[in-house]
Amino acid sequence: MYESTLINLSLFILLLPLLGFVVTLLLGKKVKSVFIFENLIIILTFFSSVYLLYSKLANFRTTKISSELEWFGFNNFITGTKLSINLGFMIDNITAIMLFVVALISMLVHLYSIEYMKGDERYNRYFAYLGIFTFSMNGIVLTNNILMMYIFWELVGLSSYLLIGFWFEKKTAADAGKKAFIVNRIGDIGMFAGILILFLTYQTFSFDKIFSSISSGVLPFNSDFWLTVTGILLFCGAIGKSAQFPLHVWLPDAMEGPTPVSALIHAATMVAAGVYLVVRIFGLLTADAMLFIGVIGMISAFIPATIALTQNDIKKVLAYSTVSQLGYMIMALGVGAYQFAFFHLVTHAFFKAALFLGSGSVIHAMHHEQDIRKMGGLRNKMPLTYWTFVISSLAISGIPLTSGFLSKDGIIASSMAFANLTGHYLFPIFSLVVALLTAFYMFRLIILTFHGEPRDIHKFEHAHESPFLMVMPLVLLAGLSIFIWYTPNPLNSEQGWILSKWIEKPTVFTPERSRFDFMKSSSDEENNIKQSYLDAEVYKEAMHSAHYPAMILSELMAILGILFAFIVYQWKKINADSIADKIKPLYNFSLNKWYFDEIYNKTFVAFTIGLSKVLAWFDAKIIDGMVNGSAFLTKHFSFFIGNFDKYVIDGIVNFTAYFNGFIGLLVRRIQTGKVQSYLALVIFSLVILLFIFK
Amino acid sequence: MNINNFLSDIDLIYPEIILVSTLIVILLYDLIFTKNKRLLPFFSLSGIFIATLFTILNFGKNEFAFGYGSNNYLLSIDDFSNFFKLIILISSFIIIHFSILSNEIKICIDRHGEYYTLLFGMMAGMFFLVSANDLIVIYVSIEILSLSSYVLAGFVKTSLRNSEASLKYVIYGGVSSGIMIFGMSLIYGMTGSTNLAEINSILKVTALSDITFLTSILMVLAGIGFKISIVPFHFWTPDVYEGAPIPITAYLSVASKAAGFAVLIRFIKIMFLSGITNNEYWVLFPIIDWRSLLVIFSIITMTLGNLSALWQDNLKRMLAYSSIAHAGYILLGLAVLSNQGLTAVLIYFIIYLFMNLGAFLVLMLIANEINSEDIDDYKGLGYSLPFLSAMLSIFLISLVGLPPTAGFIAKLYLFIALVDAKMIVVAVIALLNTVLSLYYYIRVLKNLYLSKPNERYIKIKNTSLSYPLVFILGTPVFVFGLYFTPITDLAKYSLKILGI
Amino acid sequence: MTVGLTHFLVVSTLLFSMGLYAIITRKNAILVLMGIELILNSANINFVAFSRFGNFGYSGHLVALFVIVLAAAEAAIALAIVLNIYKNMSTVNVDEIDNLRD
Amino acid sequence: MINFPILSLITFLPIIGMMIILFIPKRQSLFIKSFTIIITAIQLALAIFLLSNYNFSLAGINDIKSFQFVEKFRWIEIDGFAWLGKIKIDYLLGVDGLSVPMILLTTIITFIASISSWTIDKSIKGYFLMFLLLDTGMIGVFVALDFFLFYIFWELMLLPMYFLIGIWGGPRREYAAIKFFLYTLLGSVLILLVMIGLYFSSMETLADGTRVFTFNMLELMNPTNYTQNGILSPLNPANLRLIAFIGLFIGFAIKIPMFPFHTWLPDAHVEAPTAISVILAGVLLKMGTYGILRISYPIFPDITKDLLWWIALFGAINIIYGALTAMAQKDFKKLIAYSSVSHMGYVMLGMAALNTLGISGAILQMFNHGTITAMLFLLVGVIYDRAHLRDIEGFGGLGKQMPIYTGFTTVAFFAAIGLPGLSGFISEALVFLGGFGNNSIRIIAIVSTLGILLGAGYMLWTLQRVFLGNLPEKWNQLTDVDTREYIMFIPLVLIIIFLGVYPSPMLNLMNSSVNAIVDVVEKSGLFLKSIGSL
Repeated sequence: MYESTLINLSLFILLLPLLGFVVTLLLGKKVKSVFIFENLIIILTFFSSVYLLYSKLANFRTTKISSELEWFGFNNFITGTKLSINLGFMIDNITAIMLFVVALISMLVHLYSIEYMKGDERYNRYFAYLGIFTFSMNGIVLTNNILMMYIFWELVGLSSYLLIGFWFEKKTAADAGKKAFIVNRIGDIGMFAGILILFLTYQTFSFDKIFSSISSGVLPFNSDFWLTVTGILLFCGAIGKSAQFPLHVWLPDAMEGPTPVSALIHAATMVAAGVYLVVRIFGLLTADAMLFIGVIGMISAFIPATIALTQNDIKKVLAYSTVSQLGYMIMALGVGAYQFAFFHLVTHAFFKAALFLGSGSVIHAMHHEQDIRKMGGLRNKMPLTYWTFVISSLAISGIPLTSGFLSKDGIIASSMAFANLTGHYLFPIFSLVVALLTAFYMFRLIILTFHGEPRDIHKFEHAHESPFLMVMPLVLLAGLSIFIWYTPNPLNSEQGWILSKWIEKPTVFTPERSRFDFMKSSSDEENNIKQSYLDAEVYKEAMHSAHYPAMILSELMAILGILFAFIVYQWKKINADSIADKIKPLYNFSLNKWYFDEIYNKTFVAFTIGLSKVLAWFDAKIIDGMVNGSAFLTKHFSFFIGNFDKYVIDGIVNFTAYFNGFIGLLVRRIQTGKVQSYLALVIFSLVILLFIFK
Repeated sequence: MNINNFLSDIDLIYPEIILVSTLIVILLYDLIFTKNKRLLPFFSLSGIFIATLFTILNFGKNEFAFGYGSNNYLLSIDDFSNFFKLIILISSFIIIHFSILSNEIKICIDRHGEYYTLLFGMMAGMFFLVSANDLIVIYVSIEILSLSSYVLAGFVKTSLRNSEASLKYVIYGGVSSGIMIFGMSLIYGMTGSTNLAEINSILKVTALSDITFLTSILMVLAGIGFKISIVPFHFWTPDVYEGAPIPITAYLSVASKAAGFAVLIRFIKIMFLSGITNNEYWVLFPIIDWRSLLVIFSIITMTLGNLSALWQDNLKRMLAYSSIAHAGYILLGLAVLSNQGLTAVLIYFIIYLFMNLGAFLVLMLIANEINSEDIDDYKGLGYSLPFLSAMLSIFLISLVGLPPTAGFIAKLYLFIALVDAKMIVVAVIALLNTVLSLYYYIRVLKNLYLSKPNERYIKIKNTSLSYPLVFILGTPVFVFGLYFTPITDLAKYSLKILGI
Repeated sequence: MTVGLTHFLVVSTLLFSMGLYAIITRKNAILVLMGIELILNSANINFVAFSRFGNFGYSGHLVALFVIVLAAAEAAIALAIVLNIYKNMSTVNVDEIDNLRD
Repeated sequence: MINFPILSLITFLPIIGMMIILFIPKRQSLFIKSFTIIITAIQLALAIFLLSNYNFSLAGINDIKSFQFVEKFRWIEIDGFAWLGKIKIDYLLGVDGLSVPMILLTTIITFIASISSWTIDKSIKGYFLMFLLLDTGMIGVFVALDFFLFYIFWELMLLPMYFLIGIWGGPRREYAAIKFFLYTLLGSVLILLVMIGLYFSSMETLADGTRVFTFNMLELMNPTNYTQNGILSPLNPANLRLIAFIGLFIGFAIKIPMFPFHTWLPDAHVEAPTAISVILAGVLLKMGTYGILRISYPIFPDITKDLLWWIALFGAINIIYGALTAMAQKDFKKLIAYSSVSHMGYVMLGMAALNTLGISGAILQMFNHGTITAMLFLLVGVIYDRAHLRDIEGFGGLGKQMPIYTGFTTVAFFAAIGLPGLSGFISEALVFLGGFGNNSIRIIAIVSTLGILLGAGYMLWTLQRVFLGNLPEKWNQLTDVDTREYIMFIPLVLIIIFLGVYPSPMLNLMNSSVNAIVDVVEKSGLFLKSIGSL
């Protein structure tokens, strides 16, 4: 086994889905069964990624493999230098794990979709789009440089656009696709600006080269401040892609896409790309940037959680929970819980995919009914769906023995440790509140959907358990939400192989002065700069002391939430509606998603559209009018084309009229046809000339 | 005065003699053979041909002719005058063909003798005018030219507009020449001489700059300005051009304008030149700010010409205004007051000759068929008369001054002269005028091609003479646009003006 | 009182002005033509007067002769044209002949 | 190596074709059409042949020795003017890394436009005569190295364009045509004036040692050639170089078209027939920026350096203003036209960066915009041919009715908004990298990134309004792309994808020349400033 084998393998993994896309798209019209090819491709991709993961962990667990080639370059003959823009791969354990996650969920969603999408008129095209998504996502995961990441970043945006708007006959779907793309672009502009700063400073896009330059003291514009700005700008990309506050508005709308797509793209993988991006650039984040990230993550965890409380669309609830969980991960990165953030990414990918696919199963059974108020009692009709859903919900609520517990608890513990170290106590408080809310709304969802009496008998009658291809992924993913895959000790994740062995500890390259205190390398460690702050004594101690309080508190919160959900919805001890009535303003605020869409529409969108209309008017009337309207030209246009008059009128009227009159006077009045007046004019002008030149 | 000198001077004016002889031959022929007029064009063409030969032979001689007093000469047969004679001869040659083709002229077949006689009268007048070196000669030849053209402008006696044109022309012309001769009388009074060169030497000694002298100069300029129709002496131009028969209009717009410019240049250069700088700029007596005067004249001329042309619906009248505008451009070349500007003027004339006559020729051929000069009647002609329309487009584009037509070269040299003289603002104004002029020229093209064709189908009956002629006029417009060495060579060669 | 150059010039200027006045104000084409003759003759007076008082020889006189001849020719042609106008339009009023105009 | 005058051939081949068509009777319309396509195909083949023999390492720009396929002979020579010495104008053609991409672009676009012209049904002969004449003008502009020759070709395009819009255009064609003509003429007279000014400011030393005034661009670029008193000579304390540069720049800017001189473009585009819109957007607009890079930059390096900020500013205004205005358009073609305004802004921004990345980006963007916009206009033409409607609001749901057409449109739209993997991305990214790399215009570059967002906004909105949603009843007869249209689209799509994935060949092609431009502007800029301050 050589490193180059892995590189070749990853190239294979990257390009395979692209092949699937091209073939499926081109042949889709003619060959009805081409989707099988795409599915085979994705299965092959999956097994390749398993092999890659295995080889990486088995043979090169501690090495980072990277390779790059020149994409295009600029020779400078004058200075004799060459500027290369490279494409390249970097495979560390995180890459390998992420690749595995993407390939696995992608494969499961492919298989699931065979049934779910059956009968769709653009069946093959759907699979083609899944193919290009997988390709682009793999690109994001595998890259070793920020530009290439940006490229694939945009490409996943494209595939997301295509898939959200897959049923484009529905206006809401088409709108949602557009919204997703544009909102993402807002974040991307920030990211692009960050990339510009990086390139300007380091003349390279490669993460490693940038990091080594930073650690050797080269900073953008030679200031820590600009390093912070760069970090935040890059993070803007993550804000867009991971639907963080304030750009989270696109994700709930994205639920207009087919449900498997929501599972794959808008829950498990693509939205997690933002987290992945922050993981990749973690080394250049200063303390200020991290704080910013943490705050954004915290807000993003909280707001959607409150919104999810009141939503009635099964997918919307899950969507808001996704945003909330992504907020968790982002916050985790902000507080330095690097490994937990990534861990949560992985576990969340599995259980959230399971939840979405489960909801898809329900929706499929209910004939595309998504309103949970019309469901209920499905527990018996769809047992497999139900149980997998429950397991995943337990996982997301952070109940022990689930994977969610491992990662989520770690995050809460880290935020406590962080609070202890730096004094930012809002992080643990909010993360606990969110844990409570999460548990509540997830079980509200389960109870309303599966428990109780069916509320729409007609649809209930026709409901049935989904076919094998749809259930199998559910079971698999729910299975992956059990702790056993990650650690032998269900209560302490840090002893598990994934955290202790697989996920590399982060290295921080920013100047000492701009780090948090606990991240500073102590003087006796100078010889060993490679050591991560995670291994620093001070941090270890803080983590240790936070471990149990965090676990207890978070469990308390989760159980409280679940309990409360049961009280309100299962046992109906408290009437949900009456609570809603009592806190009507708050309820409406939550139901209407904090009015984000309305505010954005009234401000930014309205402003842009309004401005564009004003400018178009300005262009047609003023600019055009002015340029034509060196006035009499305008008149003359009208002389040619009668209807141009309106421009004259609308344009710069007075001047035109005046000038026209003047010319008319000059031309028309002088050439009277009377020879004597001509002669009088000649003599008159001779006298004038005499006066001028005397 | 020595009779031998006189006889040797005769040698120099063979072209003039030929022209006058042809005139007489035509007159006699007309008197004798009252029925058969068909040979008249032939006589005319041969006369022109022979005169051309002699003119060409005169190139390079550069001699004064007909001296009197102490070293004063009436005529200067220099290359400058030969150049203009050539221009006049070529345009006359083409005008004869015009006349053969013109329906207007054709209908007065019994008066053809008169027509060609007067044409030669004009030619003779112009010939003397371009070599005139004396105020008297200038006056006399202008009158000869004018008197013939007055009659020709009203040649079709039954035509109302012919008559009106000729009346306006004669009154306007009479007053202009009257003012001019009054101005000349004042100059004579102040300098005691009518000879341009002698006046120059007098001005060198006595600085005359009082208002009387200025008045007299302006009066003479008014007379010459009438000939070349620069604003404000141009008022007759649109009316007469519109009224006169097309061949005469064309002739007036090219030949008579050329002659007028020749005499203007000579008047200014010979009378007022005090020296030439190293880079061949003229230094004139500071009687008046010559450059400002000429620049003002030319800018007003081209702007007013273009602006007025915008409003015209009659193509002939539009071309009249366009010719006013072109007079402005040409005058700008003179306003540079350098040999370079002069070259630009000469080049402009060669090209103007072809493009303007070409435009008038097509105008005439179409007018022959549709009996209208109205631009609106040209709608869709591009499809029924493709050749003529294409050629008309080329002539008009050349008049705008777009490459690769020769009109561009004309303008190019003009602007080269202007820029070299650092008259940038003037150049910009002139260029904007060019853009302006596009407007009305393109209107013709628009009607030819872009507008919906009229129902009627028009066909030119006899094309054996007209089409080749149009083609012959069109060829230089193209060739000189891409290869202009010959005309610049000719212009360069023709800079030689005899004088101080 | 001796008659000097000034007197001649005053006369000629008066003639010139009267000529112009006639040209601009008279409606009848014949009268306009007479105005032109006045101008030409004022120039003639100038030429002769300058020639006489400036001691310029006889060149001025010569010019005057030329002018007289040409004036005659011009008058002849102009009258013929006016006649033709009268035939066509039944009027010789200059200000009524304005069909050619913008 | 090529030992025949390939540049002349490629330039005048259409004229030859025109001569032949002139003698073909009108009724043979099929022959005329196919003959034109053959002519343009040969031209394309010649361009590819030229490319295959092109030496990538030679820079060109201001050194005649490093130009390739140079053809030079004395065109006009007049001796003996005392004040000018000798007047001489050369017939000088040559290509470098700046012009070869443009020649390639022109031949590709013309070829595709000639296929697109197949649907012309009114005075076919006249159309193709004008078409070929236009072709010669366009190629000529890109190969001429003598300013005079350049100007001739530049103006040569006006008239055919006027007729092509004016005769074969839409309802308001006359207005659009005259507007185009007037604007461009206004621009070109400014160019003419500067050209004459330059002529008197620079003297070339001939082989025999005599010094003559010159129109030769390369000699005009040589700062040691300036005369003492030339009006545009830096040696002359009262020189007008700044004004001349602005004049020249406006002359070119009208063609780009730069705000506020852009208003001819929407009208011309809306009225012009499809093929002509394609040429207009694909090639003609590039002449403005080409002219600036070829002439303004190397001849006025000192002024260029001073005004970079302004060029960038106008580029940014173009980007944002064009995008916003496009957003409000209801006419499909007008929208594309305004998007051109926006996209040409990137070219200007890249040029203003004046570094390798920026200028490479600008040239690449010229090429990419040429292909992408050509495709967009073809697409609009296709739908207009079928539906006779260009009102965006009038469509909807075409994605269902015309899936392949929608596919092509999506590719073009996403290329236009700079989706990675398609050509637009590379050039825009390079432009921004370059722009950001230049201290003075950094802020402007950052502000311009808004254009990426706005571009996505209006393009996707259009995509949605036309292709997504429900299909109105009346459009369920529309047919999808036919074979002829496939032939037009597929090459463009392939180019768009190829350059998006592997831009290296194109960048290598221009690399030396781009370096040379930067170097020339920097070095002679300094030199000129130093001699100016003496």
